[in-house]
Amino acid sequence: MRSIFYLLDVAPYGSEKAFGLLNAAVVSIGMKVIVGLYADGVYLALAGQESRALGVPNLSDIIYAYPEIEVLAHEPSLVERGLFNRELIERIELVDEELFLEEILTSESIVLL
Amino acid sequence: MRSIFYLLDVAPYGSEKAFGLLNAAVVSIGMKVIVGLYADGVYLALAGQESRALGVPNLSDIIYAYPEIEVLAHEPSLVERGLFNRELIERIELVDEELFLEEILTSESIVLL
Amino acid sequence: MNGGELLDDSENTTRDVFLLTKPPKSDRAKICLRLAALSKNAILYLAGDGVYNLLGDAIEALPSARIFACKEDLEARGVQPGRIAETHCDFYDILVEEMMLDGNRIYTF
Amino acid sequence: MNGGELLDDSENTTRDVFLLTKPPKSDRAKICLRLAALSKNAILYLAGDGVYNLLGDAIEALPSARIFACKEDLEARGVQPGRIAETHCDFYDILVEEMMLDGNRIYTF
Amino acid sequence: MKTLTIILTDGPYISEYAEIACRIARAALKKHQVNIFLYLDAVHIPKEGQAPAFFANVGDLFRGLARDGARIEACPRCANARGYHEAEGVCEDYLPGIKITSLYNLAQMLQEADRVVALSR
Amino acid sequence: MKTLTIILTDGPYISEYAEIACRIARAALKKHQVNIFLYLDAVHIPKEGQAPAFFANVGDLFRGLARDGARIEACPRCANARGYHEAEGVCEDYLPGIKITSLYNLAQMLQEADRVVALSR
Repeated sequence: MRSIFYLLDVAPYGSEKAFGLLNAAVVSIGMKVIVGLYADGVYLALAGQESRALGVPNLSDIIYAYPEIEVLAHEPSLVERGLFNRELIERIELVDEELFLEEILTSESIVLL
Repeated sequence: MRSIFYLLDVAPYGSEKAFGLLNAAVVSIGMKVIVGLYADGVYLALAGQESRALGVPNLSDIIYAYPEIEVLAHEPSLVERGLFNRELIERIELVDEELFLEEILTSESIVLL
Repeated sequence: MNGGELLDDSENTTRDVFLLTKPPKSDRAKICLRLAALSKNAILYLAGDGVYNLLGDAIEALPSARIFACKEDLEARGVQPGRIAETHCDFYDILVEEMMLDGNRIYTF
Repeated sequence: MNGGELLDDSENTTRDVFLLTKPPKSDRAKICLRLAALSKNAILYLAGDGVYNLLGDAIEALPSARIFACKEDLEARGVQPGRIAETHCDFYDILVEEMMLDGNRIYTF
Repeated sequence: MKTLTIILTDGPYISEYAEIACRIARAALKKHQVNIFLYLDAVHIPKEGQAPAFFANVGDLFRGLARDGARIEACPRCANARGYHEAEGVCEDYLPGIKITSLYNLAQMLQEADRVVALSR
Repeated sequence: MKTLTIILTDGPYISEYAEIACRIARAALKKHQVNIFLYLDAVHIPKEGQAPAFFANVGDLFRGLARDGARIEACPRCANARGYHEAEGVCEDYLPGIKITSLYNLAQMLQEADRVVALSR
C-alpha cells in the first residue's frame, strides 16, 4: 500500500478508538495518510480541547504535531451535529460529501477501527 | 428492585450482547422482567432463526423457553427496518412508542448492556 | 452549588434522574431524551460523550429540565456549555446524592 | 457458482469489492452503500449483521450491483434473502478469491 | 444506607465506562453499599499486571474499590470463555478482592439494589 | 502470491469479528501470505486458557492460523495496558506463535500488503 484512508466514525475521548486511530496514522506517515472524520468522528474537529483534568491524552495536540497527516472532516456530519459554525481546529479541512467519498475511492486502502 | 426492563438496542448474533442480555433476563425471573427490543435490537424478533450452521446458540429458542419473560418490540424501530410485515416470533408483543416508553418508566430499573 | 442546596428548590417532589453518556445521534441518546421529555420532573446529567448533546438542538425540546454537565468531560472535548447547563467539578458526588435520594429514580443511557 | 465462473462475466474490468457487516441504519452501512453506488463496478458481500441489509430498501438504490450473502449468517438471523442475493456456503472462499484478483479493491465496513 | 448495583460490560481502556463506574462507585461508597457485576468484556477489568502508559490504571482503581468495601464479582461464563478461571476460590489472573461467582449473583445484586446503573458502549 | 493484512480491534466473543477474520484468513492462506495485527481490545484474542461454553474457541482458531503460517502480532501499548507483557520474546499469557511487537510493525504490514481488511464493531 502506498496510501491509507483512516476513517474515524466515533466520538473522541469516550472510546480509545480515536486515540488508536491517530497513533496508527502517525506510524503510517511513510505512506500517504488521510484521516477522515465522519459521523460522530467529526467531534474531533472541535477547537479548544483541554484534556488535562480528565487525565487522558489531548487528541488535538496529536493532530497539530503531525502536519504530514491530512485531516478531512465530512461537512454533512458536521452540519447534522451543529458543529458547522463552531470554532474548529484550523488544520482540519472541511470537505463536502462528494469530495470525501472521492478521497476514499482514490486511496489504496481504507481502515476503520 | 422488583422489576427490571432490559433494553436491547443492538442486532443479535453480530455481538454477544443479545445473548448476554437474554441470559441476564433469565436469571432475573424472580422479579418482573421485560425485555424491550429497540433500534437494531428488533432484529431479534425475526421468525425462523436457525443458528446451527453458524455454531452459536439460537436466541429465539431462549425466548420460547422462558415464557415468564415479557418481550416487547418497539414498532417504529420495526417499521424503519422493513420488519413490520415480515414473519415475527409470535411470542413477541409489538407496542407503539408511547406504550414502550411507558413500560420503561413504570419498571423500577432499566438495564442496557 | 452542592447537593444540599440542590434539594432546597425540589418542592418535595421526587425526580427522574437521567444520566446520558452518548452523543446526540445515537439511539440511546434519542430514547433517553424522549423519556426525559415524558417525565414530569426530569434532571439530565451529561457525562462522557453525553456532553456533546449541548451542541446542536437535541436537548432544546426538554421542557424545564435542569441540566448538569461534567466539567472535565466538557473541557477535554472543547464543548462550550452555553447557558443551559451547570458544570460541576464534583459532578459525580452531586449525581450520586441526587439519584440515591428517597423516591428518586435513575435512568442510565 | 464458483470463483472461476464468477470471472467469466467480469468483462475483464476490475472490481470494487465491498464487504459489509453492519445493519442498514449504521453510519458504516450508509457510507459503504454510498461508495458502492458511486463505484462503476461494485460487488457487495454481506456477512454477519450485514445480511440485515437484505430487508428494507437500503440496497435497492444500488444499480446493477451483484450482491452475495453468507448463508450461515442469513439462516442464523432468519433473513430470507429475496431475489437479489446469491447465498453461498463457501462465501469466504469466493470473497477472498475476488478481492485478491489483480486490479480489484476491497472496502470493508 | 442504600444499595447501588452497577453492571459493566466493557473492558478497560477501550471505553471510559470502567472509569465512570469507578467515579460513581467512589461517590456512593461514602454513604452506601456498592455492588459491581462484571459482565461480558468487563471480566477483563480485574486482570493483574495492567500498565497503561496514557490512562489511569483501571485495575488499580477497582482493587481500591474492593478494598474500600465494594462487592465486585465477575460472570463465570464470560470469564471462562476469555481465559479467566477460579480454582479453590482464587483466580490467579485477578487482582485481590474480585471474584468469579455466578450469574445468579447478578440477579441477587439486582434484587437487593435500591438503584441500578448499567454502563456500556 | 499476494499479501493480505488484517487489522482487528475487538476482543473475542463480544463480537463476531475475530471469527470472521479467521474465516477470511483461512481462505487467504490457501494461496497468499496473511498478516494479522491485533490492536486495542483485540490483544485479548491470544490469551491462554479460553474455554467458551457456547462459542468456538477463538484462541484455538488463531493459534491454528499462526501454525499454518499467518504472521500475528499484537500492539505493545494496548497489550501492556491490559496486562499482557513480553519478557525475552515470550508473553506467558499468550498462546504460542503470537507475539507482542511494535506499532511500527502495523505500518510495515500495511506497506507490504496488497490488500487490507480492517474489521471492528
